[in-house]
Amino acid sequence: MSFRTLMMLFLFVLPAHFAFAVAPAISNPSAPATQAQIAALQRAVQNAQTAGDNAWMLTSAALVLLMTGPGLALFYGGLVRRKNILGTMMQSFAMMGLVTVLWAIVGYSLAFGHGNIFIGGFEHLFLRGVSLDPNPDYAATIPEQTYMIYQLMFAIITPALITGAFAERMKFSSMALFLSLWSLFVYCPMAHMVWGFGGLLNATSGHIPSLDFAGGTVVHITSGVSALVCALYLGKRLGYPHTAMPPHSLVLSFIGACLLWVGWFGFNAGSALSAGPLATSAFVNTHFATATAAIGWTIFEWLHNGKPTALGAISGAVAGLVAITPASGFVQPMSALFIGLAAGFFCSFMVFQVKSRFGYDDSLDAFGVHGAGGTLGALLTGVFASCVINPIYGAGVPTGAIEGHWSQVLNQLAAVGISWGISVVGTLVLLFVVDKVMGLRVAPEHEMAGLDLSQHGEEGYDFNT
Amino acid sequence: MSFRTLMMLFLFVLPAHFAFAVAPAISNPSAPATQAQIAALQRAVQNAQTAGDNAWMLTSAALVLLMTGPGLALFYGGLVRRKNILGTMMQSFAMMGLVTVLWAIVGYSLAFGHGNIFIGGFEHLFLRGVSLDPNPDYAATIPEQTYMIYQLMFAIITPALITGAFAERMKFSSMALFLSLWSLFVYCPMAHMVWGFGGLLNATSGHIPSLDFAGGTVVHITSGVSALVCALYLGKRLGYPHTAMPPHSLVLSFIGACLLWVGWFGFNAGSALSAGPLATSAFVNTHFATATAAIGWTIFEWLHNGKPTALGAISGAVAGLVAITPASGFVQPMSALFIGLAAGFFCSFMVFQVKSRFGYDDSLDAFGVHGAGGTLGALLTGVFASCVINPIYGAGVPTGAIEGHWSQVLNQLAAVGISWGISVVGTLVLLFVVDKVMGLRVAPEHEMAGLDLSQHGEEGYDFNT
Amino acid sequence: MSFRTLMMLFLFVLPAHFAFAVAPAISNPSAPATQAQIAALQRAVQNAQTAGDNAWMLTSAALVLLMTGPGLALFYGGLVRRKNILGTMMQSFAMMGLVTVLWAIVGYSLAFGHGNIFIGGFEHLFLRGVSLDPNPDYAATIPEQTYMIYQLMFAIITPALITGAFAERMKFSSMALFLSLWSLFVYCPMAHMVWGFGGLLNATSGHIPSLDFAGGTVVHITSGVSALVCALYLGKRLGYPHTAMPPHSLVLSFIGACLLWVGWFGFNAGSALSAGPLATSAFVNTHFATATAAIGWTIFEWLHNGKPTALGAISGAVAGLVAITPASGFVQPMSALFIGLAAGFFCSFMVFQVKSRFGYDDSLDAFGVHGAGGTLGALLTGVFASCVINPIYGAGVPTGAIEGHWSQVLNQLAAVGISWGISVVGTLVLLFVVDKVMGLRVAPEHEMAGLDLSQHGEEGYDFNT
Amino acid sequence: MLKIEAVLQPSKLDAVKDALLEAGIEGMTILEARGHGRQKGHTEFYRGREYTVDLLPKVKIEMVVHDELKDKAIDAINSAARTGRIGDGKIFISRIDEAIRIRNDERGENAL
Amino acid sequence: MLKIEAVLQPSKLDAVKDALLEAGIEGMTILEARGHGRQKGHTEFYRGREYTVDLLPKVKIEMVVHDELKDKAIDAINSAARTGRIGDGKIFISRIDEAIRIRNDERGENAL
Amino acid sequence: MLKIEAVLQPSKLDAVKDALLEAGIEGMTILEARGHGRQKGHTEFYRGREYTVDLLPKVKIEMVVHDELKDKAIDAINSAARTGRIGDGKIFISRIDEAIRIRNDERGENAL
Ligand SMILES: Nc1ncnc2c1ncn2[C@@H]1O[C@H](COP(=O)(O)OP(=O)(O)O)[C@@H](O)[C@H]1O
Ligand SMILES: Nc1ncnc2c1ncn2[C@@H]1O[C@H](COP(=O)(O)OP(=O)(O)O)[C@@H](O)[C@H]1O
Ligand SMILES: Nc1ncnc2c1ncn2[C@@H]1O[C@H](COP(=O)(O)OP(=O)(O)O)[C@@H](O)[C@H]1O
Repeated sequence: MSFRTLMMLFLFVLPAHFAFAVAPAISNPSAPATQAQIAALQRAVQNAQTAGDNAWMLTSAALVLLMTGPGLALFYGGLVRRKNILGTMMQSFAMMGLVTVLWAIVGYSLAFGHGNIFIGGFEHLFLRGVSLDPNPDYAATIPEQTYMIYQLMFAIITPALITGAFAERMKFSSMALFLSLWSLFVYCPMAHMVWGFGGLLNATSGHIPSLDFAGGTVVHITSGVSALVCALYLGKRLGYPHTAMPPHSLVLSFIGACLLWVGWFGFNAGSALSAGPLATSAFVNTHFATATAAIGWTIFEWLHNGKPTALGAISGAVAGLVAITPASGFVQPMSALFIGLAAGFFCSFMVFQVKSRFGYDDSLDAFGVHGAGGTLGALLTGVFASCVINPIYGAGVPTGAIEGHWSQVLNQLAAVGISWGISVVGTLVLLFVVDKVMGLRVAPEHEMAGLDLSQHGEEGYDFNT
Repeated sequence: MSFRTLMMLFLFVLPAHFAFAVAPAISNPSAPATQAQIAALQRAVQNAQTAGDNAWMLTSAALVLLMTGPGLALFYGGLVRRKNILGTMMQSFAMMGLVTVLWAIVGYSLAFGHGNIFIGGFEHLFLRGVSLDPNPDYAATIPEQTYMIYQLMFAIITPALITGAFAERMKFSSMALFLSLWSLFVYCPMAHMVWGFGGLLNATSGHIPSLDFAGGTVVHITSGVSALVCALYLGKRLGYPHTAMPPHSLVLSFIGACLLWVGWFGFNAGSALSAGPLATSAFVNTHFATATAAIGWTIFEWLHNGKPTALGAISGAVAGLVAITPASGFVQPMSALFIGLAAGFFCSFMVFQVKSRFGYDDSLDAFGVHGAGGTLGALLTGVFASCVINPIYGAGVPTGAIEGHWSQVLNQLAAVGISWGISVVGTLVLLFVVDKVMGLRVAPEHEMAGLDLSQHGEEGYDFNT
Repeated sequence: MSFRTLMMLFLFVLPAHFAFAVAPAISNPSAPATQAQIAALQRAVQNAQTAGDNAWMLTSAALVLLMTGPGLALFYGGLVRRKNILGTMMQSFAMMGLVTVLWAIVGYSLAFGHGNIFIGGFEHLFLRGVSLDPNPDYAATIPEQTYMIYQLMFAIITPALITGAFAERMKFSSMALFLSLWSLFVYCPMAHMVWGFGGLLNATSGHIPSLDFAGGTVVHITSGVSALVCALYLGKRLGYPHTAMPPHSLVLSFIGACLLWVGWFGFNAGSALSAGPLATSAFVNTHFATATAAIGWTIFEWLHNGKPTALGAISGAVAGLVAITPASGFVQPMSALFIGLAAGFFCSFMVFQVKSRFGYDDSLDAFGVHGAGGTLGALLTGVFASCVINPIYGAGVPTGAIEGHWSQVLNQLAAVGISWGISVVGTLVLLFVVDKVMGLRVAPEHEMAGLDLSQHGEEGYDFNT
Repeated sequence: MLKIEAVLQPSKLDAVKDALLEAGIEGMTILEARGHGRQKGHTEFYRGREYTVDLLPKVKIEMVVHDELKDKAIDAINSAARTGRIGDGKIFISRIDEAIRIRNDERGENAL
Repeated sequence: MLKIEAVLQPSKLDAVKDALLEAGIEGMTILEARGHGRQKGHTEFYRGREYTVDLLPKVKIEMVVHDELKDKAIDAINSAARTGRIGDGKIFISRIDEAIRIRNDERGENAL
Repeated sequence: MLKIEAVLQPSKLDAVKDALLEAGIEGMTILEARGHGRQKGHTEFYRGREYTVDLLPKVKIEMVVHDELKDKAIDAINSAARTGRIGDGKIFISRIDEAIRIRNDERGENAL
């Protein structure tokens, strides 16, 4: 990002410089023509740069939407029982509709308006002033609307991730209201603090410069920790943990996991906000960490249970994607291999041991994967960030602990703490409010019948006609 | 499109200008060197521009193919009964094969050759003259073959959309022949009239300048209206409407709808034929309208039946995608939100009320969604088109009714009328011919047994071995 | 590729030229300013070029991963019996993890290090020296890490293709070890010989210049021929061929085939390593050949069995994708139409007639499609390669037999022979070793119970809870 | 009490169910089945290989009824399911000794 | 020997199975079924069209037992499956003349 | 008339069907089932949690035959399905009072 920004600044500065330098050359009859050509070329090269970067950013935005629908919808949908498949997928799909409208009205403004260190304010209400020109505060080479729509895709998937915690038991209406509010009151402030210009935790303009390339804190800690709160607040599914509740279709989950992997390239490499080398770096790191995390989880499980499961392999891959997210544009490929492996072990440990010890029903392990993996990744980013990959503090300025900048780990800790805090408090308050207004859980007989019939009046499959 | 075209023209004009301006400068020894550098840079910047735009256009072409297979194949396939799943998917897949060959031989020539105002003629038979250089009539920065293959993907999906109307009852051979002919005799002329250079309805070079950014008339009205004609001509499925014919797998339809949503970014934003701000605008509008349409249909259904269905939400999304298609590169984001909402309400009303009143068996609502949504979108494009987004008639020249250019709505009406007309007449004639030659419907016992067994000798699922 | 390379060389040469030419112009006060502007522009235009090309290459890398997971996993997974669906998909997924790690450690170095004409050596162990700058040996406009990750995606899918031959009967652990070794000892040398700088068969720098644009020999012959060896070595599935073993879900295979088609655009058009006209050409050829191959197989089957099956259509499409792979960046669109048709007929003939005559159990026809199609494609590339599309031997220098350069067919034959040889020998040796160490096949009762339960302790579907 | 088992073409299920309801038979249990009889199976293809599927999809309805409803039931099924073509299916009748309604432990004919 | 057939709510399957095991009944065969009885079906929607699904998912357990296990079996099923609401299901009992264990051709009550 | 019900390993279905056809038994109806008996189930995993699946996939063949075909049928099933291992399955035989061919209302043994 910074490299491209610099280069563009350079281009912007040039014409001014030239006006000055060229003055004495007036006597040269060819000079004005040359200068006109050069000016035209400068515009042309800017357009070409925009074309390349915008091509990648639009592709990335599409890939991030693909992560939610059908990616996450399938990953989660396959893990529930047959009677809840549509209800589960609809929770993701509802976010694609609702968060989009909220974002257009006020969400983008809250997240990326100037405002204060905590929140962006209302300057971009109804996208006022969000044009097709670049906004150099965020990305100097792509239309601001590209940036806006790309960020929207993040705002969609984040609440959708939470739904894994309360799968198979929440009312559709309550879910819609709760996650809409969550998107405004938890996601937007957090996004502003970390990525918003002047935000408290912003790496280049904030009080506590923390590193989060693509959303370890903003996306995964917020969703994962909120998921834990939801699981505790709503209580267990009827019959849990005595009744086995096996996934009704690991095939769907497998497809979903693969689409998450592919889509995540848009998520992480797109966060370079350009198509240059930094995007490549994030792409490579993403892929590497995913591979080692899948292997890590598989090894842990193979040792633990004697068999490597397909669900383990794909869960590990997702854990790796989560953990590398904040680090993807900051670390060397070999660090990515390590971060992934660590995430594979750590998240499988969280899911296998910690959950069963405490006994909460985080039905699809939204906390175990996103909360735990996001936290791990955020901290390891502080350890492994390298100015060779991303000189965010200036060329050659040490970035992560590995380069001697130990205090970065403290900053990361601060960011982790703040995102845990806002998630716990915000989620608790919102759950409480929605619970009072309309209740959260479906009636027990509706839970028995399944969300598909009780909430939507449909069935996922009908193989008899 | 126009913005980029302008810029490229500018670049093309420059060298001429320079030849003139530079003449007196011959005495300056550095000038030739500088001019050589500048000429090299001009070529280099053109290449860079092409790289960016071509990257996006190839991506878009891939996305549009993804819409047909697996997108539409799954969306439709999930809605039919189990015994027809392969037959339904094969109808889309057959278009991927057949239309491709027809397009290479003659279709592209008919649609985009110069010809007359109705049809393009035979100049590009076997793609003669369709090279890897840009064709500035259509897109100045990408190879013409990119344009050709991108347009082919539209030619594939359009007849595939019709198959929703005659699902579960048409012979595979007749379907293949009918849609092949339809592609040549309905699609190609319509594409020429609206998008072909010199076509009757072409926005910049036609007699009745109508606006259709990505195919409201060319794709959705033609397919949707032809679908209605097919449904009426072929008659109802055995047992319709007394026997319930529930979807055999809403899960497949859900996946299909999500892939349609994602792929549609290539469809609409790709129609900018470049990766600049106009592509961004079309992308944003596409996403916004889809979201509000999903919400609109859901609200209508929730009020109507008391439950928001998953099928309703995804059908609404598709309706929004359809309606925004002609408008996507012409309107402001807030207009897109409105167009989507209107489409959600209007198409659900068409499907819920109008179809049941008239009693035809448009099995998967190809008319209710594409015909109705396409018509609505085409008209609303005339209302909301804005020269701020796309100065197609020149910078600052009023474009849509909202800017005072009311007659645009009349032009849109004319385009709608012509596309309805050609679809009704063309489809009737072709159905009649194919019916005489080989019959259209499968035998009743084959309809009972299902298309999979009777047409293809296979079954979609075998869970017993 | 070459066109872009040339252009970039031109840009690199310019500054030198300029240093010389500009010397006498020192007296012109505006010249230095102009030259600084030009130098800045040259850097800017290089960045813009990189953005466009890198955008496409990252997209392509994502598309190629999509081919393996979920593409191939679904294509193969749908064809096996229900009890083996997870086991089959896991074989592809395991490659996504294992080959990635091997590639990072040593594979990339073996394939693309300088080394000798057979193998690349260890210079890039742990990706040492593989930076974010371009490596002009391979691709002058994109970061070498982009090239590395893109090539990795090929290294992943190639062994995954083999799994079709030993479906439903190989131990997971043995499969993982065997294919890991195969990736190092068969794939890497072959990739080096054909694509590695200085490799024996390299088109521009090798002793036997052979043409293989995207992997006819490297990917499809190696995997397809190795598949045949595996099928022969492991023996038939219990009950084959007396018991019918119908696909448990052609729906999954259909989805997989469509994703392969879409992803293959990244595979072939991405092999241009840039987003210019050559990428377009490969894209168009890929699509055309796939269409005619699907038609060809369908016609063959329709004549042969009286019914066109869905499995036939999608198998034909894959055969077309395979056969056009080596030719995609060398031939004219009309040649692609022909190559596809030939592949459709030839591969269906191989699968229908040859396999049953010899009686081996190439369970999912990895040899019949990839081995046969790859061989056909490699040879036809030598016939149809055209210097109009790709002047790989210099502008206007005859390339394929069709242009009079008959000896190219001999070179192709040599490449085919070498890839058959290394595949047969390498696979035999590795199978033998792994067999001795840990055995290859699952126990008969495990084969009866299915891989899902016996290897992974899971089931693909549970529709009863 | 009698148990009437009828194996039917799946497409006739709805009609038979309605006919039974009209005949006053409310309680019934339906099972998916595959059947083999005089009706020949069909041929399917897998990459050029032909194989015969001789088990065809059927549904089986089971109902336990008062003895006197026997004929009404048979007539209802016959009239709704008969096409006169091979494969229409069969009805089998056997004796049931006891019936119990789980809800309230009612026994015998009252439980039907 | 008696054959006990019980039609149940699917969600009760596990509990009933466990109760039967406790009552000493090990051998049983389970079939997926759909049922019609006093329990009303539910309404589903397809694009604005409402239709009633009056066949509800059920499971059917079949077990062949010694005559003297009859009451134990009925009690086990009753107690584990009863909710007191319509739809709890039914038990039907009939006579079986012969049982054969395929493994070793044991016959009669020994085969159960 | 007798009703022969056989619960089998799914992998033995084809062999048993062929053996029955050879024994002259044409009419049969097949149901997917899950069974519990002496055969132990297997363990499955879900994210580190282990659970036992003690209902194993089985198929059930039902055929109604003339009394004198009884032994032939039993022999056919026994010989085709027996592996000698636990889980091979069971055969149950009971009496059927009436059979009706829906196609033409033939009754009794003629209807089989
Ligand atoms: N003897 C039998 N025992 C059990 N089921 C039978 C018997 N005969 C026929 N069936 C069932 O009835 C179905 C229809 O039988 P079939 O012989 O095809 O028809 P038809 O009634 O015209 O003689 C078969 O598919 C099978 O499921
Ligand atoms: N007479 C019958 N014959 C066969 N199955 C029956 C009969 N009556 C009820 N059933 C089965 O039992 C289930 C429960 O019956 P229902 O009348 O709803 O419950 P209840 O009588 O306990 O209120 C039905 O869905 C059906 O599967
Ligand atoms: N008493 C029974 N009643 C009904 N089905 C039974 C009975 N006993 C066994 N079965 C069925 O037969 C299958 C095989 O029984 P099992 O005890 O495992 O085998 P074995 O034949 O070796 O004794 C069981 O899975 C079950 O489906």
